[in-house]
Amino acid sequence: MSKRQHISAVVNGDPVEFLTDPRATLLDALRDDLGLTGSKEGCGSGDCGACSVILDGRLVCSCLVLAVEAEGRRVETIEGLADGSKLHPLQQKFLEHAALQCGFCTPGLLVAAKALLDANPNPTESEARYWLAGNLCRCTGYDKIIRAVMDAAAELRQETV
Amino acid sequence: MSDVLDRPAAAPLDDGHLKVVGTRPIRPDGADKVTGKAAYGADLALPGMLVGRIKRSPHPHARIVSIDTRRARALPGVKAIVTAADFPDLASEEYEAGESAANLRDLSLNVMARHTALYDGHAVAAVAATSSAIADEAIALITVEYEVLPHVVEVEAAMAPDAPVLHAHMFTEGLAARPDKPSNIAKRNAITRGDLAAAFAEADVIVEDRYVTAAVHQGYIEPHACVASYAADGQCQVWSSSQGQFMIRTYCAKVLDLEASDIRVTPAEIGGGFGGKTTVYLEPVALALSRQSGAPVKLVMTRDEVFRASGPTSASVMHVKLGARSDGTIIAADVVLKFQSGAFPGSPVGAASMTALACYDIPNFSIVGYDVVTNTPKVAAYRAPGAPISAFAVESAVDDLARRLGMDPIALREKNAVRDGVKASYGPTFRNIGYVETLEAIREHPHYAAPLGPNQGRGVAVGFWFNVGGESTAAVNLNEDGSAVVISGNPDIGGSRASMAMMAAEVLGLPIEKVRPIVADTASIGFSMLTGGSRTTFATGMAVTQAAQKIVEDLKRRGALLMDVPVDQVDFVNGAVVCLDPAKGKADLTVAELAEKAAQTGGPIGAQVSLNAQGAGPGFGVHVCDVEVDPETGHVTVLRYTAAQDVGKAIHPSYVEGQIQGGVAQGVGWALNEEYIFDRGGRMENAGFLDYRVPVASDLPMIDTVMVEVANPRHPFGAKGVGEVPIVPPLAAVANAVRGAIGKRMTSLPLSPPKIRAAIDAG
Amino acid sequence: MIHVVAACSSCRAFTGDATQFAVEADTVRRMIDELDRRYPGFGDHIRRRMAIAIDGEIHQDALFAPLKADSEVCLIPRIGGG
Amino acid sequence: MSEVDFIAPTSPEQAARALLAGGATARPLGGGTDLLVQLRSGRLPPGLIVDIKRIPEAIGIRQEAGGFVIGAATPGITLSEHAALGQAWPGVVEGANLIGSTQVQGRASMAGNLCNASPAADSVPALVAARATCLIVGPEGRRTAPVESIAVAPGRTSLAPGEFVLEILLPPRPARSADAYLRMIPRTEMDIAVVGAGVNLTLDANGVISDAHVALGAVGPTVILATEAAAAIIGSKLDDEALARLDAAARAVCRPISDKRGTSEFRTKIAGVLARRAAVIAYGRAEKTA
Repeated sequence: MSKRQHISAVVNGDPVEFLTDPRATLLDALRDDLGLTGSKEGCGSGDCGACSVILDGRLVCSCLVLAVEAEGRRVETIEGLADGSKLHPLQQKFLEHAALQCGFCTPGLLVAAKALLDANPNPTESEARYWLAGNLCRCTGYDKIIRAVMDAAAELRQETV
Repeated sequence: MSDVLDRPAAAPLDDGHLKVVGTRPIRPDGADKVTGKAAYGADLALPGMLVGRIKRSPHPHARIVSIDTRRARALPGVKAIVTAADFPDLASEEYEAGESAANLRDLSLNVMARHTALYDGHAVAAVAATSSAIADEAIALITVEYEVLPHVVEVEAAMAPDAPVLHAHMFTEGLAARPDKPSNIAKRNAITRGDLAAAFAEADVIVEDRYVTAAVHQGYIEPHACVASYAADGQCQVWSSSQGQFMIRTYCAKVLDLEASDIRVTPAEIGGGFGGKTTVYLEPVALALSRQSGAPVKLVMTRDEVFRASGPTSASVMHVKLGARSDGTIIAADVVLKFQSGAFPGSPVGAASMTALACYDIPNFSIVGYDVVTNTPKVAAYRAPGAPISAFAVESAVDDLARRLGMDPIALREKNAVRDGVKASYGPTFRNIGYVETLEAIREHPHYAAPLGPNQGRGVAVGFWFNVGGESTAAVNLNEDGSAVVISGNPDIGGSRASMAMMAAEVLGLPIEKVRPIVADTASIGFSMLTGGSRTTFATGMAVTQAAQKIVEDLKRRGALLMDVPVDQVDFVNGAVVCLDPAKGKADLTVAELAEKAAQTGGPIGAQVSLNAQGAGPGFGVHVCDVEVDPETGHVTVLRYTAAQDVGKAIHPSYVEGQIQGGVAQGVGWALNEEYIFDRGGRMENAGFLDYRVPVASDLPMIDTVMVEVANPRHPFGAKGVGEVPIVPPLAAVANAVRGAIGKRMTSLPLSPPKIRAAIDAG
Repeated sequence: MIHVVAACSSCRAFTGDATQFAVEADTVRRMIDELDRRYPGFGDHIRRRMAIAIDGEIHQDALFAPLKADSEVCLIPRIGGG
Repeated sequence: MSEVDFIAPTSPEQAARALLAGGATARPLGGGTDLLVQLRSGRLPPGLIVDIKRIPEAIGIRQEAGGFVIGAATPGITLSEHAALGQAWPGVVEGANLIGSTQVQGRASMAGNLCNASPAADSVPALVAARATCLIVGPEGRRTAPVESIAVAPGRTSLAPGEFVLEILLPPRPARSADAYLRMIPRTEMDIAVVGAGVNLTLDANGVISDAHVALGAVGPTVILATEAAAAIIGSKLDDEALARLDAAARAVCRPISDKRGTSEFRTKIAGVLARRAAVIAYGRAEKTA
């Protein structure tokens, strides 16, 4: 058995500690050690984006990050997107535009869209599509997702579409 | 209560006054799904839970000589190991529980190989251990001795007389005489009408081609996952992401020889299914591991396992020959469909045959289908099973016919369109269909007249799906504050909680926020067939509506009691019981007021309806697609896409649009890039999302939808199933657009860049 | 007299070349019984493998569905879905 | 139970010592987007993982001696955010930014892409065409090597036990010169290159190409530096004839395999097409820098 390592990190603003196998991924740690099951595993190889989190300000697939790498880092997950019971505008727009069907890819898409709007508050449709190309959705055909993201971006810029 | 089996067609509830149905409220389960709280199959953790893993065959065809589990059993932390020896050896028996009748022996052998591994990825053993690392280690320590057998993957190769035979006991069904030797052709099926030879002799124009499609996967983002717990008293619990908790219960009972009454299945949220989660792979194995270990066991597939060991849909080889008069009247059609079913019989070639010509009124035709086993994963349902495949061939041929005739492709289809009263190619007579209206919707759409640039092409294709009804149960309970709960037995895969709540709210005259829907476990609601076949909004919606209507009748009775008037002097209007005689001066009684006084008028207010819904209206879709082809690289860009569909009545238009857009996206992926690729050793080479290329956001344009509403008189609000139809036309719509762009007919899917470049270079 | 059509070749294992049948019956069950009497084994095949369309409307489980005197009944393979 | 261990040293020398001690299954971890997939799939047996991201030189972009020094673990997204780098080496940045999704860009590095030794690595052709070099740290000290010398076969590198790439060095950018990278994939994103082509060229005062380098990916066991293809356009203004020569010369050096991502014949044709198109883009960019 590999030696487990003690990791301290900040997840959604809160300090956390856990013990982890060196081969465990950040996604494993979030889901199994910290009980944050909002990040999903769709592929385990960085090809679907369902496990997207923001690590030290960078959008990453948590299945492609070792849990041990999180030592001293800041992690933001879907569970930290809303402000308490107040939904983030992206979450609200996803609901209003029916931008989800089964909902499995939704947490990863929302985290990725949040990272997009942090980096580029006024994306074109094409920019939004390319930024979100790493988040597979098999239900919606992306149409309503893109509309929701564009609408949320406008609201965050305090414009109306 | 049971529905009357042949209920006469009722007029849909008056469309003009609908307050909730047809609006776009926020889905009731939405907040959980945008905050990460919704619990899917892999999200559940139970105290003492073990982690399961499955050992799979690396060979596409091999006799299992022996399985040695001793070293794995000796590993500390390993709590259970099962092989086929731990499952009953079932007799061959057809059983109706999932998507269509399944052979229980085949089902069981697909869950765990007994003597022979029939495809790369076939389960041969499973372990449960205290950690995933130990489970992985244990899997590696299980030694399986194989005798590798010759294998066959391609459908026509499997049909050849000298092909390696998968099942020595299988003789082709449907031949005039019983064959004298076993074959991989499980079944031959034919549908015929008229005099084909004479009709072709009369035809002015004949088009003919051979078409090939690759096996493709539903590609749901959530891998199969479940947790199972077998208690010391034999009571079993299963939590599972599937399209039907009752289907899981039945199949677990059959595969493990348990009583259905001893199994309680709770549906977890489901992360996409598209037909692929209409059978069992993991649940019986998890239960067997739990029975042996005494602890709950979680089994979750990796993406690699999903591709290799769950059910894709068939690869196919097809021939289509069409004959028409010079005025465009199609008088003859000859269709041959050869479908790969995977390791066990049961491809969707039957439905493909029945849908192949369903949009056309053709007097003479022959449709022959072959169901062929191969050393590949057993196929599962995929959205309108079979129909997109045969539509690809037929709609390509019709497009060629339009070009040969110099006719507009919509006009050609209108000329030959089925209408009310026409006898469908698959037998029955059409009623209340909206096909011609849907063709007109595309013909009149600005997209259809928009100019095209160089290297661009436009393709049209149509599609059909039967839609089904079937058994459903729903309960509606009024709370003491006048709000309501709707309980159904159908997993919500794409927003059905919203439509159930909306239909109940409409009937009860309540705002949608006052109606909460839940999806119940198998012990908490009566039987329902699974969520699939585009049946939930239709059939379960009918049960919900009828349960709400029973409550309305009850409320009228109670209101009349409280008003002290005869029940025939009250009515239910806008969520209140009103006295029809204003002279009596009775104040209206709202649902809330009646609920508050329920104790005085007979106790709690609730109703449950179980029915077997008939009369699901068939659906038609007409799609138009513009592409641009890079002539030097063969790369195809989808520029614009518009899909029109007869939906009967859109209960929640946003989710109807979503179904259409999602079906289109899957169809575009099928047309352009998705395929199972096998190496010469019969192993899948692209079992991951990197090389199994489903469309990403930047691959697609916005997908415009047109909802045509030709009401289905058999549904209280006029609804027809909508989920299947939209995947039927896109394969051919894209291929026909590519034909327009490059001037060459591409007959083999996917239309990948190397194939297109080669076709262009062939000159 | 109801008019029964079996367009699908799986039925011909029982009925030979016949694809259309005139049957005196007032329910689907009686219709199946009569067909089984004429073609032994056909009844079981219909019950297990076929769906039934009565005057254009498909029933998956139509054993007791009433038939009108001039009903058209089509025997078609059972249908699932995704 | 197989062992796996993890350390995150803060100096290159510590890392090299650890890698040497870790033996054949020791691996440096940069972005990890290849390493973690290989570990999970079982292609790479678990061993020692040496995270180099806490070594200061391994992260970031520095302008030195007229060129650029890029830390080995610098994620792709950092490259696209660096205006001066994008100005000088647009093709290199394009190549790096084509590796995977936004999420993968948040982790994946050019050095990792290089040392993974895939013939289809997107960032490598542009680096080779740029005549970039690597600073390699090992138990014996430091050395520099041309980028194209790192991969020797699919999945195999020339790095000795204990050695790892610490920095990638891009030379100074001459006046009137630019680069471009194009690749062919069936989708628009998220694929491995079926063919990749990087072109780096310099113009004289009259717009005649005075120097050029062409590198092709996924058409041989390693990225090919196609000197004949470069020669085909040197001395030209990239007229149609020169482009046709480039197309033919690029195709002539291709030795691709047929696999699940494309046939040999298709790859060869596309190599010519992309070399041509990349040259046109690079030429246009070079003209604008004048």
